[in-house]
Formats: sequence, structure tokens, C-alpha cells
Amino acid sequence: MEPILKARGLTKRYGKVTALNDCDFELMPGEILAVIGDNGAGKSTLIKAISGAVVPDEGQIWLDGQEVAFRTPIEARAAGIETVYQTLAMSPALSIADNMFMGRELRAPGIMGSLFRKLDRPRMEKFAREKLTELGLMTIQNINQAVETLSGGQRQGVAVARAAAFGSKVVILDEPTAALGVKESRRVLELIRDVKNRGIPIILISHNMPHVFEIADRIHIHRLGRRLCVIKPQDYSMSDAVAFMTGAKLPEGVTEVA
Amino acid sequence: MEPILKARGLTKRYGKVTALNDCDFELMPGEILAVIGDNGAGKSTLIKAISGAVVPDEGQIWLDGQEVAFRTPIEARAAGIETVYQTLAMSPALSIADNMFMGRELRAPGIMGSLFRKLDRPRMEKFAREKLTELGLMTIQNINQAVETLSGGQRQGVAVARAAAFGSKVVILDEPTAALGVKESRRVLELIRDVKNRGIPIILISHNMPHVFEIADRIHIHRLGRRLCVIKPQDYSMSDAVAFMTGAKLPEGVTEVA
Amino acid sequence: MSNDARSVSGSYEAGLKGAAEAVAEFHEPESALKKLQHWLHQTPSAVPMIVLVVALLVFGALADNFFKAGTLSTILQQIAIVGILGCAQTIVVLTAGIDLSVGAIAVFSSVLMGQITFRYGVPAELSIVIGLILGTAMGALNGILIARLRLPPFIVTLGTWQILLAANFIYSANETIRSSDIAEQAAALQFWGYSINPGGVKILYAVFLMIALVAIMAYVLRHTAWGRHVYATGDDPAAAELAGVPTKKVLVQVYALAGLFCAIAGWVMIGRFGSVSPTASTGQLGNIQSITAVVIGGISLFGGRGSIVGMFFGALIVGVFEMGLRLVGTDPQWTFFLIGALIIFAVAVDQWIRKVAG
Amino acid sequence: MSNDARSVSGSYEAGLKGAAEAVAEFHEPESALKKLQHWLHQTPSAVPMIVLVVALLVFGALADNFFKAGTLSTILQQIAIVGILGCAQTIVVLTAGIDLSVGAIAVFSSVLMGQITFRYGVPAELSIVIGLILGTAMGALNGILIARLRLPPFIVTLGTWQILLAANFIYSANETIRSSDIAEQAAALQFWGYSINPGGVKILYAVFLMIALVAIMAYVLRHTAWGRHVYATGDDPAAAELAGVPTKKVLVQVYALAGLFCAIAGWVMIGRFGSVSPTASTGQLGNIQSITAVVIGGISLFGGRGSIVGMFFGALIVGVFEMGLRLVGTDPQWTFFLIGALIIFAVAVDQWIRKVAG
Amino acid sequence: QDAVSACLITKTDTNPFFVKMKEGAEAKAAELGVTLKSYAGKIDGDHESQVAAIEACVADGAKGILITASDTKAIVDSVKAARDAGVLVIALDTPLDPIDAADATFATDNFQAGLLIGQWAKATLGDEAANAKIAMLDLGISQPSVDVLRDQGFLTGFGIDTKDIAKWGDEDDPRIVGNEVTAGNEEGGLKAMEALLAKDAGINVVYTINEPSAAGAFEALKAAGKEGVLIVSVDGGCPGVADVKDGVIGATSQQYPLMMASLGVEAIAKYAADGTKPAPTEGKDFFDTGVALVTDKPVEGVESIDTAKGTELCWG
Ligand SMILES: Nc1ncnc2c1ncn2[C@@H]1O[C@H](COP(=O)(O)OP(=O)(O)OP(=O)(O)O)[C@@H](O)[C@H]1O
Ligand SMILES: Nc1ncnc2c1ncn2[C@@H]1O[C@H](COP(=O)(O)OP(=O)(O)OP(=O)(O)O)[C@@H](O)[C@H]1O
Ligand SMILES: [Mg+2]
Ligand SMILES: [Mg+2]
Repeated sequence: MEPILKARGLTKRYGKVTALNDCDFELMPGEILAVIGDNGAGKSTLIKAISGAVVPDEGQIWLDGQEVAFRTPIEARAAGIETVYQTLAMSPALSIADNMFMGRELRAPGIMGSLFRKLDRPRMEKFAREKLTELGLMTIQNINQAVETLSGGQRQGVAVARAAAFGSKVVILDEPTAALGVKESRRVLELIRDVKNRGIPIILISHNMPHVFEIADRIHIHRLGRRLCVIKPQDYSMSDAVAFMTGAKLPEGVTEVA
Repeated sequence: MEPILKARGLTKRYGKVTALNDCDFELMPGEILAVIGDNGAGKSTLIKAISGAVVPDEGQIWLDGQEVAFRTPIEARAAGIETVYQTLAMSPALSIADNMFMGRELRAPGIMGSLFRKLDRPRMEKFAREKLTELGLMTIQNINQAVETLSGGQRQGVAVARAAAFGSKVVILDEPTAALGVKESRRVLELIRDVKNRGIPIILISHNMPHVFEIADRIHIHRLGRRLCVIKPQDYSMSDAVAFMTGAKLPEGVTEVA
Repeated sequence: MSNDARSVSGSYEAGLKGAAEAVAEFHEPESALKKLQHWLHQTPSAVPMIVLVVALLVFGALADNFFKAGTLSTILQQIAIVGILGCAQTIVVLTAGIDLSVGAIAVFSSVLMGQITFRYGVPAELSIVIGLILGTAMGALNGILIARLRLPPFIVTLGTWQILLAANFIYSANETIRSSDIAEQAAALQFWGYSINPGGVKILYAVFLMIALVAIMAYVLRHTAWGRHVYATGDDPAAAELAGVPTKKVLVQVYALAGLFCAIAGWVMIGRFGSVSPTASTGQLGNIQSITAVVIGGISLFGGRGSIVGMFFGALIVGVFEMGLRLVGTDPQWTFFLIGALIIFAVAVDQWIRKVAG
Repeated sequence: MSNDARSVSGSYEAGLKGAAEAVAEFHEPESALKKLQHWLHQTPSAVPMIVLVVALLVFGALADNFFKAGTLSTILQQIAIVGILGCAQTIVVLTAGIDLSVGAIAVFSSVLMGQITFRYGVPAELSIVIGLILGTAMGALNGILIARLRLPPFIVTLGTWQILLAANFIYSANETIRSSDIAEQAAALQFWGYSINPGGVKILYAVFLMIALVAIMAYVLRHTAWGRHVYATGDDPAAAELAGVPTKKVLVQVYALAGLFCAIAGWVMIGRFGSVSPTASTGQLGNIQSITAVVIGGISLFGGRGSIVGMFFGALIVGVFEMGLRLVGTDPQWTFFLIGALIIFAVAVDQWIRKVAG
Repeated sequence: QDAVSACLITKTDTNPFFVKMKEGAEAKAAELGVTLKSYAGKIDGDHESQVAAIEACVADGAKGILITASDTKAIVDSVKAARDAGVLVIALDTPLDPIDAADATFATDNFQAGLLIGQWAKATLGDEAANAKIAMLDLGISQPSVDVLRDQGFLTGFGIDTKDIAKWGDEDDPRIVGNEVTAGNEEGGLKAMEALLAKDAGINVVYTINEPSAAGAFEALKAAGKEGVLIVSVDGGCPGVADVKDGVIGATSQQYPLMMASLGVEAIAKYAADGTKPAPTEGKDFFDTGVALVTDKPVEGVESIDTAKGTELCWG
């Protein structure tokens, strides 16, 4: 089977810091791929390079076998890659509904929409409310509330709901449950399964080992700016994975490159 | 034993939202008190009210038996309450060392310090480096790096190190491990124990149940803006706690107030 | 081996069964005061409106001639140009930018319209179109420098302000085209200076134009995707970019549209002043005047917050203060002094009401 | 029951034993170019310095009389006042503020020093002290309005600019005090106009004062806690407040200190021009000039980034351009035009070098 | 170096008056083979740019400087420094204070210019002058000397007590409806007139600082249906004279900037050639280039020329 998303030799330097160092990457169709690694290992930089938020200094990326070079997240989105960034990417002063539809707003039917380009607020609000309800985020009282008035966890929920609702080829989630409560985290995991069941592959960055081992089909272990190895959760224990990613042990057939 | 920190009837409204609703609170000397609750339950607002970052609309707070009313975080800090906020409170453009000593900078010895008020950069940098090493955050390459160039997890590590290093009466941590990796989270838990061993009580907000049950002496369960109950981890199972905080079950002797 | 994972989460997530799904709702006593507070909070232009009403009442009490229809319509016509420049400034400020060149674009456009007609004998209607296009191009130049080269708006427009103003003087050779010549040969240039006179009160077309522009922009900013993108770009440009807003394109469009508004203001200037003068004070002061209107109107200079209707009230407040003080009879130096004080006062009241309204 | 918790974490954290402690280090080829890039990145004032050197070389080649000691010392004395106002503007801009009133405070302070001496017969030395105190008070007023009432700096200083300028005209009755009278009766007022003449080149005391103030402030901002607090306040005020910076106090102090610098600039103005003139154009243009210096110097208008040494180079760049263009013999409108273009160009070069140095 | 170099420093270079002055100087300089560099203040009353310009001229080795000073007292030190460096300094349009601070002065008497239109307005109104309602449209709140001189000259000519002659706006004569500032352009004139009309619709005499502001004031009066109001002004530019001809302006005092400028350039060329300095007009301490009242409605006792003659003499 061909990978749906493939990268080779990705390198990204920030001044003196090399955040990505000749990194390879593969995502198979329909799978949930977890990416784990220490803080600062370069996981976020990797998915930013894939989703167009950062232009890598070197390296190539293929989507569905076609070489691609996204220069902006908009291009990646147009190609069907939907991302929840660690920093969430919300406009604080705008409402939840506005944020969910940012960049792909719905227009009112008829002449108001086509000529006067009026937004279809009721439809957007209804859709946003549904998606949040699915995530159990109905504790949000008002869909027109500004995002800045939400708690950290609520904000994260909104971002995840947005990506899940719109992703068509690949959905990327950078630590989607970091700020979430037990209940909300569970909902996100269920949502990830839903997305997978729709046939869409998912990249999940997480520090939560139980979650990762529960849900991932394969685990990409990232260390010092590059892929150390890819393991199947059935083949290794959580403590092995932790040992690999922290450098306590080396997986077979890999010699660490300092 | 008298509580070191006590609050009664705290209420805080944000426009239409009531984030704290007649909430009580108690922290005993030398203990680790975990605060758990759903997203948006009002946990962050509670500790902001205690640490002076938010002035409650109603209610009183006692520190060491004395009634206090902090109007700014500086006043709370002066009283020995050190807080890691969920939003971290760092100046992105300044260095790690500058951020750690913000508001309590060290001055150079001799006339340079007293008259010319020169900062003692070497001493501040040495101290910062030590504290970060204790946390295992030596992956930070340069102590004079601007905070904005750190990964999310590294930033959180710096904030925790700051609070642990300076807290004298109470240390408050709002989801200190949310963005941290496995290794780094473990270090933070160890650090919390160290602080406790120095006799300083800690308030820990966390969504990580295993961590909470491992480390807390008592658990304050927060729900819908108020304290639902306080339990001991020995007396209940994790699933009970989760059931209480999500409203699936009611602890004995409590009747839910909608 | 992954079964340990499942059991781990399972070990406590069992507690989730039957978790409450209810929305945490807090029912507040909905007193009239609360409702008012809520409304103030939801309607950013309400506060400047209140300040305006108070100012009207105060001056009405102080000066006999104030509450005459003629005086009020004079105030409206005096703010017509600032109001249109304010539309330009509003969209720029909403993107967290600032445009110091608005006045220069307006004056240069008016000079271009006049000179193209009189120097080259182009029909006035065509000159107007050319002037509007050139004004838009000047704005677009700002936008390109800001969006593509990532230069700070303040410094870019500080530069283009000087450049355009100098170009204006050089091109026009400091020559004024006289009102009577325009009226004879190119009446279209003076279109916005015409008026209707219901019941003897003269209201310039320019006033209607300003109100129409404010209304259109209020609609565009509130009810179209583009408007939302303008807000998002100003709110947090990095986030907007990640969320899929083509922020660079939006910025170029915003500055170009601002340029168009300025060129319209230039056209209105001809109607209003009769003549075409490269030395019009708007070239020097238009930026400060429009920014003042924007800020008194409650629009944040940090971008993303505020409404264009607020700007309109802001412009009106300044107009009312200026006219009111004149009628009360202060000398020009004292007027200058008091307007300074009143600007601060208006914003302080705004801030205070917002705080009370929480 | 809590033993299940321990076992849960234990279940995988066992893997941590023996985890690597090494710092993730990436050794780069340390080429000369890389080193240069790194230095440019670390030294925010380097870029304006380079622009300055290039400007010097270009004008040296174009104008015969440019590279004379006299010309260069003239440039320095021409930027002395802007440089001192720039110190005031720098600290304000570092807090993410802006001070439009700097010029007005300077002119009003100079008028106060002069009038207090001549109108009330106070000894010149005492008048100077009173003038400096009053200037500081004007700045503090800005600070209080901004910090305590949380009003936007732009609008507050826009207001005080008008208020102080009007007060200046009203108080002075538009009267200029002549140079010869001051020289006779109150020579201390002209102190900064004295000069040393090494090798026949005249260098004003004012020039040394400007350089000293820049050096002192560079030290204060870089090496004292207060300086760090200024940066933190501008960087993210909410975070600084939570981290324990008394941001309101810092803001009041910053604006008060800015007021003091402006008053010093006012004193220097008397020395430089000989006379005390309430109509000095610094009152109108000092704000734009100092902001131009600050921004060309690479200080971010969003606060928290940049160095005061950069501002100094920024002021020099403008001074060199103006003098150079005069010597080349461009006509004033073209000078105005070219300075506009060069402002944009300087910032574009700055941005470009930063990007390349990334 | 053979070419004589000279500098022209004007108050601003946007006001047509100074633009024409510059053109006159340039034409003369080209004729005499003098290199002329021009400088100007950035705004009305910009004294500091003029100081910087003098310094640049000295640094550049100019033989002579022609200056229309923004602040006649404050500029004296810089002028002295230039003269000490061997540069001939000639004040144009506005005498320095003291007048001998410059080597020579070619000027118009701005007070006289104001006085003429004041007398004309008074004579035109006749007995009505006692009940006149006067709008005063001045230049700027910083009250530069030309502003004060023209304003106070007009009031003196009209027979109104000026109180402090060094300041406008302190008069308490009830005939004055109010003072407004115009920045000397159409926009300012229009707005100022609108405001004063709102204050008192019965205004029948309008003093304006210059002709552009007069044109603006006329637009406001026209819009208010008061086209018969008497407007007086100062300058004598060609559009201004045309406005007198069209009846927009009743009378204007004409000045001669081109003459000042070309005389100045000639003087510098002469000084460079043989070191002689120009002499003042007999009986005055400056060389008066004169002022003439232009109107098509002459009145008894005030000397004037008609617009035909005015058009012949006008400066642009
Ligand atoms: N914009 C930037 N400028 C400079 N350095 C950066 C920037 N972004 C990231 N880095 C550096 O690159 C390295 C990798 O960062 P990255 O955010 O990709 O780590 P991560 O694996 O996502 O960590 P975490 O788990 O903490 O989110 C870090 O050392 C960080 O300091
Ligand atoms: N500044 C604010 N303005 C308006 N509403 C706010 C503000 N801060 C918090 N809230 C609201 O108050 C409620 C409680 O928020 P808080 O941040 O205290 O929750 P939390 O328990 O800390 O949640 P989390 O676990 O997600 O951090 C939320 O509904 C939130 O939307
Ligand atoms: Mg990351
Ligand atoms: Mg929280």
C-alpha cells in the first residue's frame, strides 16, 4: 500500500536551533498514526512543515503520491489537510461560530448570498452547535460567545471540532487533549475513532501514553528532530516506547545518531 | 489544625457567566491539595481569585488566619503565594533568566548593585540553569534564549521551575504538566514532592487522574463553579472521583445544586 | 500488549458512565439595569453615542444658536470628509494597522481629478474615474509594502504620506483651480457640493454619501466573510493565517479600499470647497482627525475590536465639540486647548461606562 | 485505593530509567557568514548602523562638501534635540505606547524656563529646575491617565499634545524672548549651546548630552531590573502583571521620565536656537520626528523589542539624509519626497537583513 | 570655484506666495549664473528647519542667503553665525527683529498691507462701519508675525482698538464676531467661515489672511446665500486678483515676491563680485518693495489700482 502522506529529509532550522533534522515521515491510508517524543523534540515543527504552516529548509513531501510544496496552511487545507495546532489558531475576539467557519464561511441562499455576499449566520451557528454537542461541549452557553471568554479546555474543544468537521484527506491533531478534562478527552478519542471510521487518516501528537496505545495503529517515535523508529502498539509495551523516546533504550536495528 | 488558606463564599461573574458561585476552599499546612473538575468548572478562576489575579465580586479569603484581599498578583506574591497560571505569564521576547527573576531581580554586589542598580546576570543565569537542570529541562540550549523560541513544553517547565524556586507559603500550579512529556511530567511531580518536603503546601489543578491520585493528600472536586466535596484518595477510587466531578454520581451527604 | 492501555484508561474512566450532560447554566436576575449593561457590552458603538447625546445637550444648554437646524446640518457637512476618511481609517485600524497617508491620498486625488481635467482637457467624469483608480493604487501600494514586505504600517504610511504630499505639490505646481472655473467647465467635480433644502435646511449630498458609506461598510464588516476576515487579521494575524485566512491578500485589499475611500473623500473635497487646492489642510491633518474619530468611536488601535458606526459617532463628537465651543465663544487657542481636553474626557467616559457595564 | 494510581503511572514510566540527559545540541558549521548573521540577529541596532554607513558613503560620493568635519558636526547638532526626544519616545514605545506630546512638552518647558526667568525674575538656574519638574509633571499626567484610567496612549497624548501646545501659546502670549537678552541676563539657559572647538570643529555641549543620555538609558534598559520591567510591560502587559511586574507604576514612571527628557530637550532648544520661541516647530513635528527615529532604529511599535542605540542611529540616518540632500541641492519638495522614500527603504532593508539573518 | 552659490529659505514651499518667490529667484539666478538652492520650513511658523537650512548653507559654502524668517526674533542667532562665516544675509518679505540683524531687507510692510484693506473696508461701508459685523480669518494659533501684522493692520485701518498690537484675538470691540484660524488655504477658510456664520449670520465684513482663505470663505458665504458680503484679503496673486475682478473679493493688498527675490539674487551676485552690500530705501531702514491696494471699487482717500493693472503686476 502506498502512504497517503510521505516526507523525506525534512530539515528546518531556527537560527542556531535545528528543530527538524533530515526527518522522514509516512502516513498510511485510514490509519491513526501517533507521534510521540520529548518536549522540544520537533514534533510540532514536523506537522507544521507538513501542513504548510512552516516552509522546510530542505526535504520533500508527497500527498497521494504527488509531490506537494505548501507555502501556506490555506494551500494545505485546500488539499484536504486539516490541522489543530498546539497554539489553537483562533481569533480571540470573534465568536465560536465565526472561528469554526473562518476561511470557509457559508453564504446565505439566493440573492443576498450571491450578490450581497451575506453570511448564513443561522446555518453556521446550527452546524457549530451540533459539532460541539457531539464533543460534549454543550457547557458552552452561547455559540456567539467570543472565544476569549472560553476556558482553555473549551477552546481546545472548539479547535478539535473544527478540524474533525472539515478534514477530508488528513486530520492532524497536535496535543488535542492537553488541556482537556477526563470526560472531554474521552470524547475527543471517540471523535478520532469516528473520523477514522469515515476513512480519513489521522496524525495525533500526544504525551498521554495510555491514550496513544489505546487508539494508535502505529506510533512514530520522534527524537532530536528526526524519526527514531515506528512501532506497532501490539509489539511493544508503553515503557519500551517511553524508553525509546527518552533515549533510555534503543530499538533494535537503530543506532542513535547524536 | 487551622487551614493555612481558607476562602468562603467566593463569587465571580463575567458578564452573563458565573465562573465562581459561592465557592468555599481550604488548604491545610504542608499538604498537596489537588483541584479537579470539568473544563470550564471554574478552577482557574478559583485560583486566580486566591492569588490576586482576579478580584472576586464577593467572598473572603484568610491566609494563616488573617483576612486578606489581594488586588494584584504582586501582593499575593509578597505574602508568599507563588502561582503558575494556565497561560504561563511569560514575556515572550525576554530571556529565560529574565523571566524567572521578573519582579525579584538580583542586584550585583558592591557599588554597581547598590548605586548603579546593575543586575547580577551571572548569578541569575547560574540559578536559572540549576533550577531547569533539576527539572531535566537541560534540553534548553541557551539560558539567554528568548522564551518565545521555546517549545510549549519547555515554556511550561520554566514557569514551574520559577514557582517552585520562589514559593514560600503556598505554591499554586494550574495544570503544570498539561503540555509536558512523560519524562518532564515525572520531574514536575518529583519537584512537587520536593516542595512539599520543604513544608510548603501546594494547590495542584490537573486533569491527569493517575497523577492526582498518586500525589495528592486531599482532592477538592469542583463542579459548576463551586466545591462539590473534598475527598481523600485513599477513600475513593479514581472512577468515583471522575463520576463525582462529571456529575455521574453524587458523593454521600451532598445534594447537587443545579 | 496494548491491552494494558485499555485497562489503564478503563480503570478510572468507568466513572464517566452517566456523566451529566446538562449545560451549566447560571440564571441571573434579568433586571433592567443588567439588560442595559448587557446591551452596552454587546454594542460597541453605544458608548460614543451616549457621549454624543450628552455633548449635544450640554452645548444646547450653553449656546443659544446650537439647536438650530442650520447649525446641526453645518456640523454634519463639516465632518463629511473626516467621516469618509474615517471609513478608510476604520478598516485599516481593524487590521491592527494605521494609515497616516489618508489625508495625502485624498488631497492628491482631488488634485489629480482637477488637473487631469484642466491640464489635459479630459472630460470631468473620466478624470474622476481616473482619480479614483489612482487613489486606490496609492492605497494598494501601502498594502503591498505592508503585506508583502512585512513592513510596519506606521512607518510605511509615514513614508507614503510624505511622498504623496510632496508629489502633490510638485505635480500641481502649488496651483489652485478656482471654483468659478470648475463650475463652468467641470461641474461633475463639484457634484457632492450640491444640496437638498427641505424646509430651508441645507443638506449636502456629501452628507448622504458619508452616511451611505458608513452603512455599507457596517454591513460588509458584520455580514460578509470578507468583513470577518478583516477582524480576524487584526485580532491575531498568526492565528488567522493558520486558520485559513489569506491575511496578505486581505491586507492589500484593505489598504486599496482605504485608498479608494480617500479618493472619494478627495472628490467630495472639491464639491465642498468649490476649488481644487493642493494645500488643503486635510493633507496634513486628515490622518490625525480620522484616527481621533476612530479612537473616540471605541475602535481598538490593536486591531480586531470595534465598529464603524462607533467611528461615525466619534467624528460627530469632535464636530459637535468644535462647533459648540465656537458658539460658546472661546478664542481659537482656547478652543484648541478644550478640544484636547475633551478628546481625553470622551475616551475616559467611554472607558468608565464599559467598566461599569463590565 | 490509591495504589492503583501508582501502578498506572508505574506501568509505563518504568521506561524512564536511564533516559538520556544529554542536551540536544546541533553543531552547525560556524562559517563567517553564519557568525555575521548571528551577530546581526543578536544586535538589533546593527542594521540601522549599516544603513547609516551606506548613507554616509553615498552622500560622501555625491556631495563635495559632505565629508568635512564641519558638516558632520553640524549634522550631530541638528539631531541633538530629536535624539533627546527620541530617548523619551523610545522608553514609551518599548511599553507598547506612543507619545505624541513629546514636542509640545519640550517647547512648553523651554517657554516656562524662559518666562519664569524673565517674567517673574527668578534666577535662571532655579527656573531650569522648575521647568524640568514641570516637564516631568506633564509626562506623569500622561502616565497617570494611561495607567490608572487605562486610556489608550495614542489618544491621551493626542489630547495632551493639543492641550500643552495651546497652553504654551496662551501662557507665552506668542512672545519670543530674544537671544541677546538671554545671553545677558540668564546665560545658564543657553548652556547647551556652548561648544568646544577641537581643531576648529565646533561641537556643541548638546551633542555630548544627547550621547550621554543615550548611553545611560542603554545601560538602564539593559542592565537594571527597571529596564527589564519596561520591556516586560511592553511585551505582554497581562503576563508581566501576573509575573509580578507593577506595570501601572512602571507606566507612570516611564511617561514621567519621558516628560523629564522632553524638558531637557526644551532646555537644549534654548541653547541651540539662542532664543525662547513658543512657535518652535518641534511642538508640531517633534513627535513625528522622534517616532521616525525610533522606528528606523528598529524598535517595534508593538512594544518590548528594540534598543535605544538603534534609535540613535535612526535619528542619525534622518539627519544624514536631510543634510546630504540639502548639499546635493535637491529642492525642498523633492527632499521631502526622498526622505519619505528613504524611510520606507531603510525599514525595508532592515527587515530584509533580519530575514536573511533569520 | 567660479559659480556663486546662494540659498533661498522660505517659510514654507506650499504657499503659492513663496512658490512664486522661488520661481522669481530661480529665473534671476539662471540669468546671472548663480547656483541657487532652496529650502523651506515644513509648516507655517517652522523656525527650526530654517535654522537647519542656514547651517546647511554655511556648510555648503554659500555666498549669500535670502530668508523669509518664520520667527523674526529667534532666527537672529543663526543669522549672526552665518554672517560671521562671511555669508551675506538678506531678509525677504519679513524684516528681522532687530532689523539690522540682516545685511539688508527687501520687504513688504505687512502692517501697511492690512491697514490699506482696513481703510478701504471702512470707507466702503461708510456710516454702516459703526455697526459692522466682522469675521476675522487668521492664519494659525501660533500667530506668526505676518499673521499678527496683517490682522492688526486691518483693525487699525478699520478704526478698531487693537489692544496688544503684538497679538490678535485680544480685542473686545463688539463689531468683531470672532477670530478663526484657516491655515491659509481654502479648506480652512471655508470651515472657519461656516463656524462664524453659525455664530452670527449677520456678518458683513470678512478679513482674510490671504486669498486662498478668502476663496474658501466666499464658498461658505455663497452657500449661505450671502454673496454680497465684503471680503478683503492680502497677497495679490493672479488668482486673487481674478477673484477681485469677479467680485469674490472686494479688495486685496498686492505684494511683490518676485521682485524681492530677483533683487535679492542680484544683490548677492553683486556682493560676490565686488563686496558691496545693498542699501535701504531712503527714509526707511529696509528696501520697501511696496504694496498696492487692488480693487475695482476705489474709495476716496485710499490709493488703489484697478484689477487690470493688478493683473499686470500679479505674481502667479
Ligand atoms: N519559531 C521558533 N523560533 C525558534 N526556535 C523554535 C521556534 N519554534 C520551535 N523552535 C525550537 O525548535 C525545537 C522544536 O520545537 P517543537 O515545538 O517542534 O517541539 P515539540 O516536539 O512540539 O515539543 P512539545 O512537545 O513541547 O510541544 C525546540 O527546541 C524549540 O525551541
Ligand atoms: N475573562 C473571562 N471573561 C469571560 N468569561 C470567562 C473569563 N474567564 C473565564 N470565563 C468563563 O468562566 C468559566 C470558568 O472558566 P475557568 O477558566 O475558571 O475554567 P477551568 O475550570 O479552569 O477550565 P479548564 O480546565 O478548561 O482550564 C468558563 O465558562 C469561562 O468561559
Ligand atoms: Mg509541540
Ligand atoms: Mg483552567
